[in-house]
Amino acid sequence: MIEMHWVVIVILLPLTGAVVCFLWPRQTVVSGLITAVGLFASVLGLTWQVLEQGALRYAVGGWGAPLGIDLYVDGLSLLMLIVTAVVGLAISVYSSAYFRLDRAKHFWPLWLFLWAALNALFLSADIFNIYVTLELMGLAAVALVALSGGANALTAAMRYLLVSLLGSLFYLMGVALLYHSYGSVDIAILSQRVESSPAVWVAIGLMVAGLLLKTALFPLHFWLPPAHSSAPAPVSALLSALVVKASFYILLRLWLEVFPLTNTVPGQFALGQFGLAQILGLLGAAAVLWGGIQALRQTRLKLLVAYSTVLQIGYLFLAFPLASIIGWKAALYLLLAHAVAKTAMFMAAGNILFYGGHDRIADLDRVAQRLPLTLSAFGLAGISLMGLPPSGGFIAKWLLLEAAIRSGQWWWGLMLIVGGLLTGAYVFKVIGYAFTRSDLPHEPGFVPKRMEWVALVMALLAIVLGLFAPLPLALLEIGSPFGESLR
Amino acid sequence: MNWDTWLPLLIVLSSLLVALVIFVLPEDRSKTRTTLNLGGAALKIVLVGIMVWGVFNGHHYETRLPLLPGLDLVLRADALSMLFVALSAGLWMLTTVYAVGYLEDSPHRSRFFGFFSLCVTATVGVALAGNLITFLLFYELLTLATYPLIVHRGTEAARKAGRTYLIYTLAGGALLLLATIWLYTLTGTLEFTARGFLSTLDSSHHPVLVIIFVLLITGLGVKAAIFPLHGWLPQAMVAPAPVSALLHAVAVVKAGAFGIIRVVYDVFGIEFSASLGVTLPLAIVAAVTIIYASMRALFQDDLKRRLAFSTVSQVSYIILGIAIVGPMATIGGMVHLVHQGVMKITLFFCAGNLAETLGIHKISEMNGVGRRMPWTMAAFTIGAFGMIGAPPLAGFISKWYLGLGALEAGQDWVIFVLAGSSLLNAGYFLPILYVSWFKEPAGSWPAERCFGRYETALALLAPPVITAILALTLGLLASAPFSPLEWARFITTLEYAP
Amino acid sequence: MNDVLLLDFLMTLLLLFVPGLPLLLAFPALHSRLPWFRYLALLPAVIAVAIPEAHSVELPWLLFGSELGIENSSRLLLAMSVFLWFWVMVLLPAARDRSEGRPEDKYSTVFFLLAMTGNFGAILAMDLVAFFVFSTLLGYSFYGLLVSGRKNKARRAGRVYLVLLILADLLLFEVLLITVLTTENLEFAAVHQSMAQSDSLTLYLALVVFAFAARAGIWPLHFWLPLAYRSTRPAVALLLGIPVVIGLLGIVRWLPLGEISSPELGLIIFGSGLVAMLFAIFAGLKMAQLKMLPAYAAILVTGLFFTAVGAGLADPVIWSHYGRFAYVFIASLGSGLAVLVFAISWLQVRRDYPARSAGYADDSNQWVERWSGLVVVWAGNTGFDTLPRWRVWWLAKMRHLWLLIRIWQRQMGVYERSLQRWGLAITLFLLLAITITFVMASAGLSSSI
Amino acid sequence: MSYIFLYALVGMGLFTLGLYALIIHAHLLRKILAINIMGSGVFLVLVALAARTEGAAPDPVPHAMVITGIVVAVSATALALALMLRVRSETGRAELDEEPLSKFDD
Repeated sequence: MIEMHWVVIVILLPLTGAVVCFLWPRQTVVSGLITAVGLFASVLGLTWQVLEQGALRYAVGGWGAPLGIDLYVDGLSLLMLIVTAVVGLAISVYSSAYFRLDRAKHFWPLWLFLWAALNALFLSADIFNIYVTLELMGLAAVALVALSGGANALTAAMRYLLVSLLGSLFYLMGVALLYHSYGSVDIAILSQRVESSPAVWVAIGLMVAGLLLKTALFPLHFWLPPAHSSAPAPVSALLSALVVKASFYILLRLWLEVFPLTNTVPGQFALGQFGLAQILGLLGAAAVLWGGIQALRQTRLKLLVAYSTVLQIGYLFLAFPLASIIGWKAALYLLLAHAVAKTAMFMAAGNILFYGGHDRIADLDRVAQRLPLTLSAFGLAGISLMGLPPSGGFIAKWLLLEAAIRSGQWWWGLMLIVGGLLTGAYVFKVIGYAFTRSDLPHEPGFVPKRMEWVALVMALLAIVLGLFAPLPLALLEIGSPFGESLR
Repeated sequence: MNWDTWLPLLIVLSSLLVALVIFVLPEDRSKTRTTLNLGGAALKIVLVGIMVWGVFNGHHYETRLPLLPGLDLVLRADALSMLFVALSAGLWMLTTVYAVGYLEDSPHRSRFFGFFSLCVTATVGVALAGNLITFLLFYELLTLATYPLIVHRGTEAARKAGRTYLIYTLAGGALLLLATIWLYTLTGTLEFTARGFLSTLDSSHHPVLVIIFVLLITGLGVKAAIFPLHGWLPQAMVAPAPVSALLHAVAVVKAGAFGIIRVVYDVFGIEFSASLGVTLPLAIVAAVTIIYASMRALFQDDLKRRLAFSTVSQVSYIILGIAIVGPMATIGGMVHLVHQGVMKITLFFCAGNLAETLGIHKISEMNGVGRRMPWTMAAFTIGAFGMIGAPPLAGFISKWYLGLGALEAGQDWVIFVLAGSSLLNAGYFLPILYVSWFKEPAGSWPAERCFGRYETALALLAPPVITAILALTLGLLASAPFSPLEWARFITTLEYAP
Repeated sequence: MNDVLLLDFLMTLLLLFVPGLPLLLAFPALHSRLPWFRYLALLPAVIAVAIPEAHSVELPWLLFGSELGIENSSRLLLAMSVFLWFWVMVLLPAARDRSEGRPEDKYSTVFFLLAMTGNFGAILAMDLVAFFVFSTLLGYSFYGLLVSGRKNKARRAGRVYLVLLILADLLLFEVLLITVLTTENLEFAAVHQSMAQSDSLTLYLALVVFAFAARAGIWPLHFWLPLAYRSTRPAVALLLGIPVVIGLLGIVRWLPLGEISSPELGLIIFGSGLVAMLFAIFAGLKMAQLKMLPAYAAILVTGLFFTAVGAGLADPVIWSHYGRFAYVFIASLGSGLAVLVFAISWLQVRRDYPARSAGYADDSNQWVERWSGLVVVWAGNTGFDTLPRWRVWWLAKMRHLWLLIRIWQRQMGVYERSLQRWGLAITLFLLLAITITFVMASAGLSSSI
Repeated sequence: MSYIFLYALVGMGLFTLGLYALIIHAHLLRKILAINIMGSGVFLVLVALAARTEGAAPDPVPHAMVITGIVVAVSATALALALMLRVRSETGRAELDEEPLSKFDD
């Protein structure tokens, strides 16, 4: 049997695709779509491979660490790859109808480039590679935000770029300190060598700060709403669904494998990490509140959805103080569910904008009647975001609550419930307006059916995730990224 | 394929698939839609019939699908669930007929009927849920499926009502979720078990269990419209009549009440609940609800609002029956689950007929309406007398067992609550009957429409007449085999057996 | 053997039809298509009265399991009711034509038939629940009868009656609950036995007496009775005896009279009966309208009945002396009240006639016409609308018999003039005579035993 | 050791200085310059800390990293400059809007 190097293919394929799209702008949509489908299939292949063989380690070109590049797949990174593939495919299909050719020829290369960066990031086995891919991802994302032109989009992109660079530099500084202390950037090696020392703590502080900035955790979220709301709809979707998740993934990876000082040295530094976790949890809680309230206050649909992302990111950080396998799984399931649902939601918002030419919530004007598919997509995605059953969001919320109560820290669970209610409030604020006639009826535009259906399919996927939870949860176990002793 | 394993799922699917197909059906295919609706309803009734027979003969129906590691989605048919499933299936059929007649030529029927079927799916799911998480799942689905029905008209008032409804129910659902997970972390199981699964827990957990009980009841009480959580219900009256009928008679409030039954009997166990000391406060809350809502009903001029407050009051009968610990009261509460459903749906159908045919919404407009619409008002009269608890109607049977249960359990004060409630019921129903039968008509009706041969469209007239006859029959033939009363007795023997 | 079974079956069917047929016919859809439906509704009851056979039928599926039965005492009451209903049915206007009939008449027919069902059913009921159900049906449909007239006063009477009815129903409901807790079997005989030993006997007695007193319009819960008599239509006034009768029947059936002794309660009831009689006499003397006479007569007689019940409660021995006549008493009360109503309405028509029907009087001086006119007016008053058409026919056919009629009329005239003059005195005397015979009979019996 | 440490400290200083400038200055060009100074600081630290044991040859890996980092920084700067020009042509000034959410183009 010929062993396929899926691990490399999932990085190289989008890169190649990007180049092809860039070189032949006339065929850009077709080649982009073909790449997306191929990439999806490759990730499936990789999944199959990992399911067969367990966690994989792959030395690119056979050089190996420290000078070569190592790639590593376990359940965690595989899940991220799958999320990216699924969301990426949907975004590709959506974009094929969304952009006119003059935009499309810019969009596709950048998007495929971003995809490659994401895949590489999830597969990286060392923290310096992660820095590089993080930067690549950031640059591509900034360019995509700037794509729609206009003052708002450009300033938002500019701000995003500065923030992104700043975050990366913080991270890089942390990498430098870690390398100085332990002479390696390989995650696996670091996880064995790291011990508590002031230098490590400074490194942790810098890296966490940088990553939080990129993940847009409250109060470092200021750049996110303008960037996500002024970008074109598919770009907003991929920013919310994937890009912020990438930095969260890095943080999680480091937290689980490079930072776990709790296990090695009980005592003062364990307390230190506990404290940090509590701070992260608190920030997460604040993000939930702030994001929810801000979302409720918005009068623009896309801004509302963007603040919803701020809220959902807050959820993710509630898992840190719980520090249990269920908690991590919950966070990742939430990440998965949110990625899918938020994609659907941004797509729906995009459809509405496409249709009405504006996204003022108060003037939605009978969208429920006119764009039933889109509104269904919005509603179903909203259900998942609210965490109502049956949906992926519900499963995540359930697990997170369970973890909270099991660890005796039920107050985090309370935040979850408050967040769910706030989400319910702003989702139904939109849906409520969708039923009524607006004061300013407007000339409807034409929405391609493809865009409506993709949104609906993604929303349905978010719901279906609530019925097939055991599968992804089992997938996460591969390579036991969360360790064994924590339970 | 094993029949016993799939029957519960089939029952749920029989309306879910209908809902999904209807959603994608074009608006003008009304024949297909009606056929689908009625076909689904008929199929469900047949399946439920088979199941009732099977459960009675000791069959065990259970569908189990993995939902989370260690937690399954369980649909199970036990005696209690059959009571509710049969009610939902039967009344769905009638309400569908009614809704088809009611919404003839109105816009967005695909959406309406889709959510309508979804609503029934959720209700049946609630009924068949074999553990708390499955229950929760369908319970929340019910919330979501009813929202578009409430705001269906798309007016500002409808939107406001929908918002209120959501605020209440989503908050309630959140509490329910919290309590459910808490329970799960304590016990590691959520399966409904006759006589509960908590009594074996260490007594140090008891204070926590009391908190969980309160959370669960509060969460469920929102839908069951227990005072002071009833505020959404009168507002939700802006919905079209079939929705009010289904919502108030079967789906939403009953799901709440049914959930409370489940929690008290199959999660905590009635004896264990009593030993925790939580049943008496529950009974008091129910009693307060009964009296308070009746008093509010007295002063409503809007017919549907009056009926809504009446619902608030009547549903608490069920809860009262549960909270009075004792087999007789249990029978009373459970049988009222069905009886109230049948009677209240009659009343709402009639109110809908008045609104649709004559444009009557207020009681002050009802003078002499009995002459114009004798059949409708006759059905209304039966329903109203049933609510008062006049013999030999269905309401009498429930009240009878509630009273007996109260005396049996030594809780004599309940008798006064029942008597007071009957008086108040008479106080707000009899004037309606009086003006509609004996007063002179005011001249012209607010908005009269002509439907040809009968006083109104046949599809609107038949359902209330049928349910009214049913309300009479359920009382008269209460002791016949397979009557709700006999079935409630059957359940009670399971819950109280030594 | 087969014959016995068949007979049994037929009797069962008959018993079911006695209340069942009026109930069925109460549906407008059924009776609007049937000629003579009012008499048809009475038919099973007539047959049941005619067959001198005691029979009972168990209906386990009905409510909590009920029993209907007929024996001699209930046959007597049934006969009285049938008699009353027959007259009512004769007087009821034919409301078959839907376009012509006023809606009140349509309702009246329904309420009449429902009240009939309640009446017959309560008489036949052999257990507490069935009695309760049927008497409640009677009560509510009677309310319907009272308010379905257009008069405001009648409606007020109806409202008062309704309030009392609901109160009584609530109390009886509690009574039922108390009873069920004591005994599973709700047949009268079984209830008597078990309640006699029960702890809650006094409560039971008090509630039953109070509830039925409210239903029967016994002083001091009598307010609705004079109001009703004064204002309601004659056809309904004829029936006003029915709820009174069923109320008294309820007391006799529900109380374990003769099996228990409850001196205090007995004394109270006895006393209230006495006061009721006094009240009736004084109020009756003061009253302004002849029409209200039956009301006070009823209060008087029920007061008498209460004294008897009170005495019986206080000492079971006393009850055993006259207890068996209770049914006779009740039956005679019902028919007596009806006769009274008849008589009074006749008197009133007679008095009002010249003023009210000048047309008829000018028409001709002939006695025939005058008298037939009187009949027509009276009948019209009582609700028999079809008579004017018949009058023409009557005149044509009957003119050659006028001599005969004239003799009859002269005799009637004499009778009527004396009635007019002595009306009040005579009726009071009649009633007193009834009661005195009753008391004497029981006293004589007691001395003979 | 100490002079290496000095380099590292200087790198840290540059990093902090850059951060300060980034926050303080409104003009985008200054911000971009500040970012670049921060980057240089990090690179300086990396290079300095490559000498981990005294006397021995410095570790080459950080140097490789620095080269990679410089490539990334150059491309980032290019993008930033291009964006800045676009912003300037759209809004008329090379500054970030203080109230970015108030105005909106559809």
